[in-house]
Formats: sequence, structure tokens, C-alpha cells
Amino acid sequence: MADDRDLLPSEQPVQLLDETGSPVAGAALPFPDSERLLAAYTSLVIGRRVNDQASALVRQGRLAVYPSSHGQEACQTGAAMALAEGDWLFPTYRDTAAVVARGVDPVEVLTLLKGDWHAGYDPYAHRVAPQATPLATQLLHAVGVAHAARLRGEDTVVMALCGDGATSEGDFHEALNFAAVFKAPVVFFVQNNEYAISVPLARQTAAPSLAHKGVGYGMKGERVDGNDTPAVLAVLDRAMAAARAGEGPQLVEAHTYRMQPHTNADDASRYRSQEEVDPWEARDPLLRMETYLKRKRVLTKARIAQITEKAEAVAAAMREGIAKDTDPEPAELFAHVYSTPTPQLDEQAAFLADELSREGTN
Amino acid sequence: MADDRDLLPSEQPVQLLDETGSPVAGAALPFPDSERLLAAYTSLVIGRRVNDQASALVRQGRLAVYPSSHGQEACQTGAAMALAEGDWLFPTYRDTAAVVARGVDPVEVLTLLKGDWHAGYDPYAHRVAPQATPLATQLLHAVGVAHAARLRGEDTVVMALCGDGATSEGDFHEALNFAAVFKAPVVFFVQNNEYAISVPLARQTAAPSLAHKGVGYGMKGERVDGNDTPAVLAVLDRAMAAARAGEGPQLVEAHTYRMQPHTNADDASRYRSQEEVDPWEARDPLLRMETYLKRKRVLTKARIAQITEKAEAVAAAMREGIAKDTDPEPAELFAHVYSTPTPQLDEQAAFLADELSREGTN
Amino acid sequence: MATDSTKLSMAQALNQALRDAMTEDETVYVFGEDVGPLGGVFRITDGLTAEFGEDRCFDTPLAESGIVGMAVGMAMNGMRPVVEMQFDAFAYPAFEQIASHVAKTRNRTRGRVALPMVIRVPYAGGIGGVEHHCDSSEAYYAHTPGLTVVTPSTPADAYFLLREAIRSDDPVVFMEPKKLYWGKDEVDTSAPEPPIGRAVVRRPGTDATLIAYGPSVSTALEAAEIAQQEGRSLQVVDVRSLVPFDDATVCEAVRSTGRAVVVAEASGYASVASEIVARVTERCFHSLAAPVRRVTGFDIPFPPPKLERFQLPSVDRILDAVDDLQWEDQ
Amino acid sequence: MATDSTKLSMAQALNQALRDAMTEDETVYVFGEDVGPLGGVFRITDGLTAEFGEDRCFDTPLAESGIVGMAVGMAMNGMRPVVEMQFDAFAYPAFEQIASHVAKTRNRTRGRVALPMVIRVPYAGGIGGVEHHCDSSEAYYAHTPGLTVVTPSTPADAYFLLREAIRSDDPVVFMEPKKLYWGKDEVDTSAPEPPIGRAVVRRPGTDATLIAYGPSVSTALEAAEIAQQEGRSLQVVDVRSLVPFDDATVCEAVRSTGRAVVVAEASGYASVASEIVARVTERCFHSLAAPVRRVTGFDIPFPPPKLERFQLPSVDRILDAVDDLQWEDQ
Ligand SMILES: Cc1ncc(C[n+]2csc(CCOP(=O)(O)OP(=O)(O)O)c2C)c(N)n1
Ligand SMILES: Cc1ncc(C[n+]2csc(CCOP(=O)(O)OP(=O)(O)O)c2C)c(N)n1
Ligand SMILES: [Mg+2]
Ligand SMILES: [Mg+2]
Repeated sequence: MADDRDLLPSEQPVQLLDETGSPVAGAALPFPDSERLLAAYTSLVIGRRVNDQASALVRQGRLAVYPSSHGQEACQTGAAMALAEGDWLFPTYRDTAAVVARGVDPVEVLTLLKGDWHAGYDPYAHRVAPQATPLATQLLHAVGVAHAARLRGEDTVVMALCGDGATSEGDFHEALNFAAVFKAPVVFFVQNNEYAISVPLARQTAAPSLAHKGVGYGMKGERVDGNDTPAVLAVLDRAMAAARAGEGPQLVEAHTYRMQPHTNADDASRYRSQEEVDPWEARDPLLRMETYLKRKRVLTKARIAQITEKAEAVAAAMREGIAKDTDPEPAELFAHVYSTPTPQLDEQAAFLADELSREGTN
Repeated sequence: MADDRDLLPSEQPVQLLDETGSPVAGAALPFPDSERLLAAYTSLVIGRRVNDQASALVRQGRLAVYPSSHGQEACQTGAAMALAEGDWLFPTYRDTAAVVARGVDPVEVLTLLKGDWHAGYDPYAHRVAPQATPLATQLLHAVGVAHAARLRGEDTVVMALCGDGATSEGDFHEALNFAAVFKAPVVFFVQNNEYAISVPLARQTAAPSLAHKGVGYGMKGERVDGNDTPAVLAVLDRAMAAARAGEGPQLVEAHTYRMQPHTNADDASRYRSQEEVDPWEARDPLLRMETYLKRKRVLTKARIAQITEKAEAVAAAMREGIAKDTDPEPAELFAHVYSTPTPQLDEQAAFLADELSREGTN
Repeated sequence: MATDSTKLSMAQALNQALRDAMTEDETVYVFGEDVGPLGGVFRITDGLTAEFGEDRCFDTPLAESGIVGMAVGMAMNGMRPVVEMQFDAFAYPAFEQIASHVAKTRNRTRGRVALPMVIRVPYAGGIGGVEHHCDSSEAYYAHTPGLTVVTPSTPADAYFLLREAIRSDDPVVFMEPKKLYWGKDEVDTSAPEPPIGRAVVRRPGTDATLIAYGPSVSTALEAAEIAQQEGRSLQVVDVRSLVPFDDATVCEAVRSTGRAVVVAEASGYASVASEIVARVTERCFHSLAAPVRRVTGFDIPFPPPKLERFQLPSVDRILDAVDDLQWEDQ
Repeated sequence: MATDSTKLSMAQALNQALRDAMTEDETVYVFGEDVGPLGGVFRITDGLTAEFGEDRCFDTPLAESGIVGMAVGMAMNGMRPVVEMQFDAFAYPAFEQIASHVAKTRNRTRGRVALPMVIRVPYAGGIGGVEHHCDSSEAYYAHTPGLTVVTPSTPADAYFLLREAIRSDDPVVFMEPKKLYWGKDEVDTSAPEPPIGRAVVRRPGTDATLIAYGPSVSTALEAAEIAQQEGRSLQVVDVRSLVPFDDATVCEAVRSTGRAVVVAEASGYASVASEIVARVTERCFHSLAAPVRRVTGFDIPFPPPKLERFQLPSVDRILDAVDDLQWEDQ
């Protein structure tokens, strides 16, 4: 126990790139190379475009609702880029950009919010769990997936995402504890965006930081500037490597900010002032990376044009895909409840089919 | 955050009296005075007697089951003695000795295990909540009681007990977090007796200690030798005072050991060896206090005789009380479900009454 | 307290009930997720923090078991907490606290510890909500002895049921049909009636009885209206109080028509609708010309928005069930 | 695998089923509280850690939501977890995981993610257990679409139901009547039958049908035996599979006698017994000479040991209900 202080997170969140886009001197972790950063920048731009396109689709009435990660794209990008092919991602409703960065078609992701079905993509195709709505519940599934992989001797690591609010749920506690006891290879990545709908962080915890929650599980907590893409990458890379190396689960807290309302249905003016939001504009993760990469001359005008084009193509595909008529068949209601419908469901399906056929003939 | 290290518990559990019954030099906390220690010793002896009497009653078939705190009496005594009159105690099924030390009639406490009813005492009479069976659930009730008292401006502190196993439940997490966020005056007192039925501590947590769990809530954790009565008293006194002074909730972990099986129904030989148990005999809290108090000449032969007599009287009253026929009336089944029975329950009560009257006439 | 009859939405009526209860009784506390400055995601607690202060109406950390468990403690210690579960399915983390403590504490303690608390649960579908936001979870609570379970279908009932629930010395699970939040109706808060335990005949009728509650009452009334045009007179009973259940009113209604359909949105299997069928049949068997029919949700998880209309009891489905009540022979 | 017919207690039969399943399929994992070296508080997992190693049968930290949630993840990732909830009421902390994930994952993912997992729940009374150890919680699960819910009443059924549950690609809530753990009976593990979804007539009879499951089947059989002596022939159906429900077998039985009593230990309100009454009445109305009666637990929290016999369906109570089936006129 001589080393319990090692479990404490750093006093300040890890930062590699400051708010002006300049590298931080004497940083704790190595700076990712330019190639990786360029890929990250591309992902940031696409993530932002996906977020904003989805919000626009809500305004146009084509999606019911969208919880945007606008402003949190460094975390979204980092979460996806830190994964190897065999790894798993466990996202929440707010992590559409991460899911897309992992390779899932945005239109499939938005199936849920379009109202066609619940999870719209095949979780096994890219090893991405369905986006979780009941808070913190997915963290336990992540532990189970990781434990199963470990039992089979695979070197899979699972990245489990949640928000600051979700850390208050009992399942958060049970997940971290199970992972620690079983040394399950999970990286718990908390995006602390300072709000759970209207509830500010101070109402969520009295701890010095959310990363401090690791201590109670014998897990080192790490804090990172969540709007600093290189830092997020470096910290998550290290956490993934540690988990993969058998060092057990890791907890990373990213300090970021929810720039927009919880969803379009929310009215943030009821609980926070514009003055609080404004300073965060200057900390925008895209801006910061752009400044840096431009200064480094990795990002040229031509490159930016290319990337923008790519992002626009993604947005166009989203608009197109969402515009498509993909209405599910009523019969599907009974198809997936069990591997084989029960006699009761067969009866009910027949009832509905009959009703619909009579509707049709009326 | 410069002071997050202050949240870490001490490297070693606080000890005032070592295993040989000698005061520890340079102890962190003041030694309780002899009067208090004599009272504590009396309570230890009675607690032990209550435990062993209850176990005997089980063997005689007069109680269904008894989860004994034999060996944990220092914690039981400390938990009760740390309370002021207006304070509340939230005990578990294993804390009968603490409940008795708080002033509740042991026969009333054992109503549950005698099978007469569930909670057998009036929780308001001594401000002792019903003994909780569903693990960790009572910790939240403790927070609610404390919060209500604080809202009314009372200086009540609530002592909430649980075991090492219970710290793994989601409700443990939610209780500590709620208490910390609302600065509720609660002392969470974990009796770490190294087992949850058959499951050893190592399967419960990977943390350096359970007291480390406080850090994640911004709550200082404290560790204490749970078989060292003066230390338990001193640590709990300090925690209660801090909570009462508005410093928010406190977490105390006592290191102790479950000397006997989980209950009489348990077979501990399936999961632990006698060699593991044996060394703990020497750490017995009674023995240690007796040695010390004798050496200090506070405890004389006459005093011991007096105390033994007192304990025997408690045991005799237990035997007598338990032997009494206190069978509850079947009609009581319907009496307390609602403040006024529903028409449905009235109907069902009448049905049962009719059935019984016919039984009677058969 | 408002004394005039005014048009209020159910959301406004609930807000008024909380406001009036908090004014009248300083031991009433309101808390939950986002119920403070935001006023709740459905605005049921709108303005309460501003009016009564942060102590009386406050946000908690995000943990439902915590919310209910803390309410248990506060109720033990002289308060009357009213807590909000944000949506039906998000009350499930609190299930242990509800089943093992809220429901049982009075009985466990031989009547010594009462838990005067209200758990508000916005429930059911009809608003195009995504998964986990539309469960009809009333059966879980209604099956648990010790809980009072009520559900309003009008703004006036919402007001009076909530006032009575808060005044009750027993814990009440208060199920609010989300889709009815915004519909306005007359509410005369000065004309109290005691609705817990009392069903009400919403529409008289002579040929068959529709037994409904919460979100299904309006659909039943619509069906009755259309049936009227088709020459069939349907009586509509609003159960309103699932526990305790008003056998007298319901059975009298069923006996008077000899035929009945139970309408409820929840999946039918082992549900409150099953119970109503069972008890009505037990009590009115020889008055029944046909078996009591059910129009309920299918035994499937609540569907995605584009398919939800197939899950909800519809006017047509109710009328089909009525048609099925063996009118020709027997 | 044992191939001979042997006398086994239900506890032994369950243990054998786990053993055989783990031998046959290396993706079967058993975990929970005290299931490792101790072998479970009821010894259902006795010897499994010793035989299959600590990876295959292991103790977890003490957290039911954690246990079920981790099982969900393992099931997603190629395993067939079998988890134990130590007692009925201690499964409630896992309710959210069960209702929102275990039950819904296949459906949520359009059939892409199956959850082949079993949640074993020792349940019901009859063993003099103290509070929170005797709940009959089957209705909570049976009402939740997506779960298969079964409960054996004999050692042989215990064996085959558990084997089939583990083999099922759907999540199964496996309810074990605690009071039947120790009763021995013949089990021929080499003579498999597929019992999920299939009720069984345990005793033929012509005058009335007793419909029971789990802990109540033996009581129903006893009642039938006594009725026989009194000249009344009672048929006994063991439902066995609560979801899916075997309408065909149950209805055929009821139609053949025209009278029926449903026997279940759980509180009656909004219960599985309500469902059986409702569906039998819906389907067999014109074959019924009397309303289907229920003998269930009262709508009260499970009583303390000294009063539990009043809560359990008794032979007398069943016979009284049979007497009540309007034998004279109608
Ligand atoms: C168990 C549960 N309770 C409540 C909700 C309703 N809800 C949805 S999002 C949210 C806030 C979550 O905040 P946080 O975890 O910080 O994530 P963020 O939305 O900020 O990304 C709440 C209360 C839920 N989805 N699940
Ligand atoms: C929610 C819940 N799950 C399971 C149990 C069954 N159970 C009773 S005591 C116990 C072990 C508790 O261990 P610990 O918290 O260390 O307390 P101790 O018995 O050692 O005092 C278990 C698993 C329970 N009572 N409640
Ligand atoms: Mg947040
Ligand atoms: Mg312990």
C-alpha cells in the first residue's frame, strides 16, 4: 500500500496542445506523429459534420432528436482511433461521432433516431455495441465482453464510454469494481462535459475529479484535456496498451464541455448562461488542431479542401440515406423477441396481420 | 485539488492498543479515558454474551438462524457508544450486538430470527432502523434520515453500518455519493471482516483498502484496527464530531474478522482453513481490553464479577423472552400493509378468518 | 391555492398540485433528476425551486436507486418526499428499493414506520419516444403489495390524485401517461374529490363496458363515440386507481352491460389487464354473456416510433373486440 | 453424462444439469455469489469449481446488477453464462439489467445479438425463511417480453428444463422452488424431453382441473389425492413453462373438466395466476360451468415464518375452492 498515491490522477489534466494550438513544454506523454494527427483531424472534421448534419436533420423534422457531441469531437475521435481491429467500443447515445469514426455507416447509426428500429447497425460488424440509453448499464456489458475475450486468451480491449452524470449510477461502480477484480481489459473513458442534461458536475460529485473514482477500485485514474486531440490520443493509447498488457482496467476522464443543449428538445438557457459557454468556443478541438497542423505545415489548403470534401460527402450520404423510405414492416415487431416466436407471439402476429389486411380492404 | 492526498487513508489502520493489550506509542488519536473504556468493556462483554447466547438458542432450535458478530464486538460497541441520544443507527443483520448496545431489548431484536415478525422493535424508540437484510440498501435510508435532519437544522448524525461485501453493491456507491454531494451528516462504518459468506475480500475489491473508496466521493477514508476498542472509539468519535460539525459524511473501515461461520447454516470449512482463523483468536477484542484494563487496575476481580453478572442477566432475559409464546395473530398479516387495509385486503382477511373459524370448528 | 375552475393541461395540473401541496405542507420535498432549475424534462416541477427554494425542490446525482432510497430515509424522518423518475424504464434501477423497502417498510415494522412518499413515473407511449422511454410498467408496481398505484386520465384527476397521493400515509406510485401531459381540460381545484381507490364511469352505456385507465381512457371514449354512431351503446369506466382497485364500481358497470372489454397499453401477459379480466370474471361470471376480452399491447418490447401505433390500443381494435363479444347467440 | 435413472433431489438434479452442460459445452460459465468453493448457499453449484476450474465456475463481487450485466457482455461475446441470484428478492438490484437489456437485446438489435444466458432464481417460501428470502417474483419476469420463464416441480424437470435453458439461444429466467430442493425422485437423464413451452398433465381427472406450477404442484397433487378419497376426480396440470405458455395443453385440460382452479403461491394481484385465469376464460368460456377460481398468496408482503403457512396455498384451501365451483346448479 506504499504506493496508493500512484493511484491518484495528475493534478492537472494531461495537455499536449494548449488552447492557442501550441505544444505544451515538458508534456508527460509523447506527441503523436503527424500522420496520426492528420488522420485524427480528418476524423474531427467528419465528426463535427456528422454532428451538425444530424442536428440539421432534426430541425428539418427528419430525425426525432439528436444528442450532439459538438465540441466533444476530440474525445469521439480519440475513442475510435485508440482501438485495434479486434477491440470493442461501447458507446452511449451521445457517441454517434465515435461510432461513425469506428467505421459504422452514419445512416445505420441514425436508425434509432429516425424511429425505424432501435439499434440500426450490426454490433459484430465493427465490434460496436448498440448505443446505450439506460445510463452506465453498458459499462457492465463491456466488462463481460472483455472478460470473455480474456478467458479465451484473446488480446481484445474494450473501450467503454460514459458521461459525467452516469458515474453516479450504481452500475458505474459495479462495472469498475468487477473489471478491477477480474482484471478485465477495459478502458473506462468518461467524457466529463460538465452537465447531465441540466445538472452541473458539482451536483454529481464532491470528488476533486471523476478520475479520482479509480482509487476505490485500485485503478489509476487519468485526467486529460478532452478538447486536446493529441493529448486524448496519447492518454487513450497508453491506457489501451496497459489494459492490453494485462495491467487491468483503466479509468480516463476527459475534461470537455457540452457546447449545445442536451438534445434539441432541451432548453439550456434555463440552467446555464451564455457567458459560461462562450469561453469554451476558444477551446474548440478542431480549431486547436487546425492551428497546430497549419503551423506545422502538415495541413495545407489543398488538404483542408480534400477533408472538407470528404466530410461533405459523408453529410450528403446522411441526408440521402435518411431521406430514403425505410419504414419497417409491422410483422418485424414479432420477429426478434425470441429466436423463434412463441405460440403467443405467432397468435398476436396473425391478429395484427389480419387487422392490417382488413384495413387494406376497407 | 492540491490536497487530494489528504483523502487517502492512513497507511496502517489506526491502533491505540496493540495485540498484547499494550498502548501504542505515538498513536494518532487520544486514548479514551478509563471510565469510557470501562463502559466499553462492559458493552463488549454483554455483546459477546448476546452473540453466544443467540447462537446457543439457534442450536436449541429456538431461533431459526443467527449471524453472529462474535469477534467483532469492538466495532459493535464502538458504533453504539459513538452516538448521542438524537443520533440514528442503521444496522445490518449482523449488528444485533450494536443494536442491543444502543438500548434495544435483545428479545425484541430477535423477533425477526424467532420468526414472529420482521423488525421487532420500534425504530423510533432508540432511533435504530430495522436491521437490513438486502445489502447496502439501508445506507441510502441513512442518507435520507440525515438529510432530513440537516434540513430541519437538527444536529443529528447517522451511523450507517455495512460489511465488506456490501461495498460492492451499487447502493453503497449511490449512498456515499449522495451523502457527499448533500454534505449529509453520516458516518459510514464498514466492518471489513474479510468475508462475504464464503467470498474473501480479494474477490470483493482490488483497492488497497476499503477506506480508499472514500476518495472517489471526496470523502476522507479512515482505517482502524477493528479489534482495538479504544481505537474504534477514538476514530468513530472523531468521525461523528466531524459529521456533526458540518464537514460532511465520513468513511471508516474497521479491519476485523468473522470468527464464526456466516450463520449457523454455513459451513466455513468449505472455503477457509482453521489456520487462517487461529491467529485471530489472539486478536480478540475482549481479551485485549481486559489485559489493558487489568494492567491499569481499572478492572478488578469484583468489577469483572459485576459485569459478568450483568451479562448473564441479559442472557437469562434473552432465554426467558425467547421461550415465551409470542405467536403473532394471523389477522396481523393484513394490518400493516397499508395505513388502512384496502377493500381487497379486507376481503382476504375475512376469507382467512372464515377459514380459521372453520378449522376451529372441525 | 387556486380556487377557480381553469383550463389546465395535465402537466400544469400536476405542477399546480405540487405547488399547492408544498405551500400547504412544509414537509413536502420534491427531488429527482433535472427537477430543479430545468423544471423537469416534462416541466412538471417548473418554477418550484424558484418559488420554494433549493432545499424544497432540488436536483440529485444521477441515480434512481439513490433517489428512492434517500426518499425512504426522509420519509422515515418526518418528510413527505415526492420524487420523479425521468421515464418509466429509468425507474428500474430503483426496483429493489421500491419492492424491498418502499412497499414493505410499514409492514416490516408492524406499522411503526410509515413511508408517506410519492414516486412519480411518466409512462407509456404515444409520443414517438425511442427505446426505454415508453414502457408501461404499472404491472410491476401493482403486483407488489404495499404500494398504492394510481394513474390519472384527466387534468382534474391528475390534480386530485396527486394531492391525495402526497397526503397519503402510504407510498404511492404515481403513473403519469406522458401522451396526456399536454391536453387541456377544466380543473376546479376547489372541488376536491377523493379519487384513490375509486373508479369512475366516464360515459354511460348499456351494451358493453370498456374498462380502461391512464392513456387508454381517451381511446376508449373515442371508440364509444364511434360505436354510438353505429348504434351500440358503450359504457366507459376509468379505473384510475390500480391499487386499491374499485371492484364495486367496475363490477356494477360490467353487470349492467353483461359484456366487457379491458383496454390497456401494457403488454397483456400477467398484467393489470389480466387481473381485471380475472377478477371481473370471478365476480360477474353469471352476468357475462361473453368472455371478457382484452385489448392490450402485444407481448413485445415497446416498438420503435414508426411502429408504435400497432402496439397502442386503437379505436378500431377496441371496436373489433366489442364486435367479438358474441352478440348473436349464447 | 449420467445415463442411468437414479434418485436425485432437485438440488442434485440441477447440479447434474450444470455439470453435464459444462462438460458438453465449454462456453458454459457459471458465476454469482458464493457459487465457487462453497458451491452456493443451496449447494446447486457444488463441486463445479473443483471439477471445471476457477475460470468456469467463479465467485463475483457482491452485486447482482454487476453479475447480470457482466453475463450480458459474456453472452454477447460467445459465452453461455449461467448466473445465480442468491435469493428471489436479491435479484431485484438486477432488475434494470434484466428488463432493459437481457429481455430486449435480441429485439433491439433486430436479431443480431442473441443472449444465450440463464438467470437462476431460487424462489418462493415454505422453508421458514426470514423476510426478503421468500418472494415469488415470477410475475415480474413473466410480464417482461423477451424473457423465457420456467419453473420445475420435479427433479427430472429441473434437470431437463435447465439443460434446455442453457442450450436455448434466448435468455431464460429459471425459477427454482426452494422448498422442493431436497425432495428426491427418479431422474433418467438419458431420456430427454423438451419441456420449455410444454405443460404436462401430472394426474388425470374428470371433475375439475387444478392448474399449478413450481412449489404449488405438489400441494395440488395432494389435494387431488384427498379429493379422490372424497369421490371427486381432479386433474392436475403442471404449467412448468410460464413463458412461453402451453395454451393447448392447459385449455384441453380445462375443457375436459369444465371447471378449474389456478393455484400459485405469489400474491394474486396482477400475477401469473391472473393471466392463467384470464386466458383460460377467454379461450374456454363456453366450456366453463363456473368461473375459474384462484388460490394464491394474499396481496401482502411474504409473512414471517410463523405465519407463512397462511400465505401458502394449502390442500384445504384448494379443496375449498374446488367446492366453490358451483357444482349444484348453473
Ligand atoms: C438510468 C437512466 N436514468 C436516466 C436517464 C435519462 N437521461 C438521459 S441522458 C441523461 C443525462 C446524462 O448525463 P451524462 O452522463 O453526463 O451524459 P451526457 O448526456 O452529458 O453525454 C439523463 C438523466 C437515462 N437515460 N438512464
Ligand atoms: C442484495 C443482497 N444480495 C445478496 C444477499 C445475500 N447475503 C446475505 S449476507 C451476504 C454476505 C454479506 O457480506 P458482508 O457485506 O461482508 O457482511 P458480513 O455478513 O460479513 O457481515 C450475502 C451475499 C443479500 N442479503 N442482499
Ligand atoms: Mg455530461
Ligand atoms: Mg463481511
